[in-house]
Amino acid sequence: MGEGESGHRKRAIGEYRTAGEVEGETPLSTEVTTEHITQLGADELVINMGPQHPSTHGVLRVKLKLDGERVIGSECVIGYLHRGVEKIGENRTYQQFAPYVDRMDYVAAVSNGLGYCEAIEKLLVVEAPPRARVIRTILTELQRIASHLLWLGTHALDIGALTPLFYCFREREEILKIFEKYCGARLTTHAFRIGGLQYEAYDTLEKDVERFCKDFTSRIVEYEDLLTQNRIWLGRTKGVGILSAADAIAYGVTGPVLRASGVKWDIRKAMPYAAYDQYKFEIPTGTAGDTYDRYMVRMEEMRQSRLICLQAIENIPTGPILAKVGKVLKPPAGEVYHAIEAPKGELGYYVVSDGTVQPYRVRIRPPSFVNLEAFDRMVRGHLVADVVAIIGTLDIVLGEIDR
Amino acid sequence: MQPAVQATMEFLKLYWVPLLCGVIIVALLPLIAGYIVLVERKLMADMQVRLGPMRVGPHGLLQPIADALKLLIKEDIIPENSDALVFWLAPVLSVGAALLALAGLAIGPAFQVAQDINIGILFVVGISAMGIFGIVLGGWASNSHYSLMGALRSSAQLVSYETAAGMALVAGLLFAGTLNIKAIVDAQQSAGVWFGLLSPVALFTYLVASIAETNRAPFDLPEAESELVAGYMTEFSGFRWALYFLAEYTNMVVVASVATTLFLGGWLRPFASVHWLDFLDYFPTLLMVLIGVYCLIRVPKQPSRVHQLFMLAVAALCFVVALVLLAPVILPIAHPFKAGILGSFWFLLKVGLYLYLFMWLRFTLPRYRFDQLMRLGWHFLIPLSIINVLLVGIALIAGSYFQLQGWALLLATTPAAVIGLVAAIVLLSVEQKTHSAAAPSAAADFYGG
Amino acid sequence: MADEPKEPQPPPVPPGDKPASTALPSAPAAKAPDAKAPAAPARPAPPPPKPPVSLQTPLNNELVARLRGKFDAAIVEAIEDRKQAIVTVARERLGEIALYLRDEEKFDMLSDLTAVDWPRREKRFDVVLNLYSFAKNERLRVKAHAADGEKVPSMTGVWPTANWLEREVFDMFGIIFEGHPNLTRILLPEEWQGYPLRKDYDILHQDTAWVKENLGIESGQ
Amino acid sequence: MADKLIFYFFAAIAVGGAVLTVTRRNAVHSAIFLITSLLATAGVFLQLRAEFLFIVQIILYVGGIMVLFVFVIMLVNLDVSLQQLQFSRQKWVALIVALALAGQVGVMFWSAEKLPGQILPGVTAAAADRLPPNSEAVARSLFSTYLLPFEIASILLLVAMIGAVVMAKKRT
Repeated sequence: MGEGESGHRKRAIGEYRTAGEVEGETPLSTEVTTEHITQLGADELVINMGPQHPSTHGVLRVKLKLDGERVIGSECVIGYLHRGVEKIGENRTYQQFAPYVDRMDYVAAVSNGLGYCEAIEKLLVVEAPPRARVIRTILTELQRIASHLLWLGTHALDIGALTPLFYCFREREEILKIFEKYCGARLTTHAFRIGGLQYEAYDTLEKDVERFCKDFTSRIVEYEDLLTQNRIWLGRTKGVGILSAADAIAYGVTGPVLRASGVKWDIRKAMPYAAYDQYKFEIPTGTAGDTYDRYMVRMEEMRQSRLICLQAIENIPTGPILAKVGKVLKPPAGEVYHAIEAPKGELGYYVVSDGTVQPYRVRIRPPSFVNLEAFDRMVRGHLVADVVAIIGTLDIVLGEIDR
Repeated sequence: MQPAVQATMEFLKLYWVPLLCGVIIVALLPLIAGYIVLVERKLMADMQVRLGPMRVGPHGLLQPIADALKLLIKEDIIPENSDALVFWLAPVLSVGAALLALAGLAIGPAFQVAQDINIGILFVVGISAMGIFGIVLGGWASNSHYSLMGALRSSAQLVSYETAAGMALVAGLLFAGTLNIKAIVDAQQSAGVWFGLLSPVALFTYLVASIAETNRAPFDLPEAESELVAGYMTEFSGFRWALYFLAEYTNMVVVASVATTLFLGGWLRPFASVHWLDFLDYFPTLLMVLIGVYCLIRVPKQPSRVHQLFMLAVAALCFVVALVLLAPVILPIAHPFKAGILGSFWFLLKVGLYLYLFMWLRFTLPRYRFDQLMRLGWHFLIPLSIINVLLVGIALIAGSYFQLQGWALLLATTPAAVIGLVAAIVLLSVEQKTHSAAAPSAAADFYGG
Repeated sequence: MADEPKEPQPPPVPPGDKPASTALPSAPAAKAPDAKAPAAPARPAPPPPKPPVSLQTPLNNELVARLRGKFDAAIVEAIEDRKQAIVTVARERLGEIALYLRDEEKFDMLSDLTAVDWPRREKRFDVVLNLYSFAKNERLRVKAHAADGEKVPSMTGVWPTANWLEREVFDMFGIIFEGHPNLTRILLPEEWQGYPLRKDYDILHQDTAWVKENLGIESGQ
Repeated sequence: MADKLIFYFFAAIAVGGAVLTVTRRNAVHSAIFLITSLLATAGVFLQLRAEFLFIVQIILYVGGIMVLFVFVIMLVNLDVSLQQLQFSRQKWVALIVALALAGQVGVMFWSAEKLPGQILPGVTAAAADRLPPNSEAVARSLFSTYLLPFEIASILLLVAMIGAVVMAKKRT
């Protein structure tokens, strides 16, 4: 057993696959196929995590093949929340479909809406007015903070720290209040419209955002006090679920997970959208690509988002909030792929138009779906307890994976 | 008939205190455990910027009763393919062992069920260790992987940490020179200093090991809800589940009582042999009066009349308890009960503080992973406690050589404690180094070997 | 709204300097007024009648030239649609073209793999790969046509991330990927009938069938 | 009278538990009955006022060894053992050996009444109250009279432990 175990470790930590090597590997299945999982050795055990397990973040089901408590294979079973969003999109007009996208990543609905609206705007070849773009940026960055807060709370809870969850929800509540004031909804906001904004900003938006940002610095310190230097937290996150940069790219992983592996890539910088080209912010990266680095990256991202919000409220341009797009949207035939940096990674919309009022095809590239693919690679050789940490660190939302 | 009645009377006259204690343990412990849960929830809520249970009774004071009722009338589910007999037996074993262990404990000089048992503390430790069967068998009988893994974890954890806990107790017992509970406390009274001060390292190791033994966070792996759903309790519901819960909280009380008895001076007030500190005898009264006054202040703020009355009743209860606590200090008639009444107060206060520490840790710390837990036990805690036993032994020999008594013994034990601390730091850093060099292997070795 | 190449880490554009300048549609004159002045609030109204204009123009940049040079007839078509490059390739040679794109042209990330159904076309499916190059900060869309039942080479050997994406395409369109290690349904249950994202898949069909089977009535609508 | 009743109560449980231990097919049930039997034996010790032995029996056998037993039983594959033949075919030999053993015990009981100074278990140990604590007595005899056997036993256990570790290491 000792040998096999060190083999697992080697694969988990040491191997840095370059793109060329990937091809040489024959069966690229990262999963335990069904017959594989039924052929069990003497000490092996298959347990089923989910879909009603408390820490699979929704209705994810993971089949784990264990040797003692060590994971030697895994298979994710998804689709429990499949609602056929892409098919619905083909049967709605462009505007009618907009609220549906909020239901995918339901903890970051604003980001979903932004991506969709911008994709359709691109398809229509129009641009949202500057005021709309700045307000979009503010709300999206607030949403990023809210999404990361939810992640932090649940991730810490999975690892057994009960208290950060409530601290995080306290701040998230403030953000949701701002959303509520802005558009009346807290979760599935449908805040934007194709061509700009649904609503004009309310009077004290700047003040609310500013107050939140002012408080937020000390609040982040509170979370970090509980976790960052904590011996147990370090033990549970350092060296757990390592994903090398080459692996991350090969598996198409994006967002904080990719950045924690050391790839400095953020669509907000690489291909700026909304009003991101006007603001100064850093892209935090990690080095080891382990769970701790992903934690640090997301913490820093929250700080950067706060900075973006502060810069944005300083100077919100005046002017209209909606470009002239007409009541009926009929984009000329053609297709467009537009991606934004959602809190969880690259959220892409590939929309094909045939010149009618309904999209011919809406393909949504969900970041969680692709990130979850790397799960098997990250989890092998670790213990059951780490499975939970790794699911948490991937920050998945099943509504988005299953669509 | 007559001789039988007479014999019964005789028996009762002889054994009324143990009988009373027994009845209290069996009848009231569920209630007490329920209120410990309430306190825990309230504390947790306070640390997590929320209110906790507020609905049932004023400030949720009746919540435990509502919970108990709910659990009692819940459907009793026995999973298919489970071993019905063992499934039935396991929670009973668990709670039985925990309650039986309480019999060996004394909350005051007289309040004890098994009064003249000369193996006192050994009895408590040994019997409470039997509770593991409830967990292991329950996990096995459920016929579920999660339960089985919880049970395996639990037994491995308990066996590992019992060694460390036992070694820590040995260090304390070296000072006492006896296993009898009453004699242990008497030894602390005559020494004038608590054994916890003489050997802080033993107190620390016992604290950590006792948290692990009772499966509390950060060592609550057997029931880690984010990994194993609820561990060995996954398939249990309703009353059986409540029994497990009761066993867990009773075990907490047991380990806290053992620590209090051996390390924190049992029912002695702080500095029991220093007479100019006798005014501390008024402290219990003062505390209860303060609580009562606080309740009175809260009365007008209660939302309804019933709540107000309830709050008044609580305040009145506090005042009554305060009076009872005051009586032995000022009334000469009640003086014989002084040690008993005030002693119980101090004992319960210490146990409460110990439990508070448990809870505080739970709210603050994340959970260990299983291999880390095993490593901590085998590579850190057990060596440390063994080293400590040696050091305490040397210190005692040195103490008797220089004829040190009471506080003066600190002269010998403090160097020992300092060396123990250094040993702890060295062990930790060595452990850290070996860990970073080698893969996590303790658990793997455990399972593999 | 800028998809055209930038430096990987562009310096932040100073505010006021044409903030969102970039995404002007280059070619089509008909649509040009619509988006020419993005910063200006008052823009001319879009032309009310929408003739079926095409925003697609042939693409002839260096990349396409290199591709044509290497694969010749396998590059069926190269167009640009709203500043986004689209290359259509022959299905049979998709595998080697993908390898070339990854290794030589540094398109090291497969952002997305999906399909579009055009039932009236002879080869009804477009398999669409959205590639991204970290080195060039550039996106490229590669398409391959496939008729129903034709096998498409699997991309799992080139980009491991294609694994689940291809399973999803199989799940939704029934396109078979040759060489995929585990081509099973991913989002829908194994026993699902049909492929929902095909255009001829009636959304009421499943519903009706379920109602008939489970409730014993004709239709739930 | 009460003493005797209590003794026979414990004895019955111990014997019954032992019988059930060897007859149950389910290994975990066997273990439970073995625990019952051990506990009843501990009860007999307690009745003899051998409190230290009582608690050692519980801590070592019930709390230590049996936990490991159950642990192992749960890890091994029980379905296989259920199908195996439980009793070997040498039952006649076994019966004869058992009878011989029973006869020996019977002879011992019978002769014990004749020997002076020997007391049957459960009869009484009235003076126990005034004895020093058992733990002390046990410790004294272990570390004085029986020091050599004690040390030999310790070394034997140490050797066994090292052997177990070596064997476990070899397997991996």
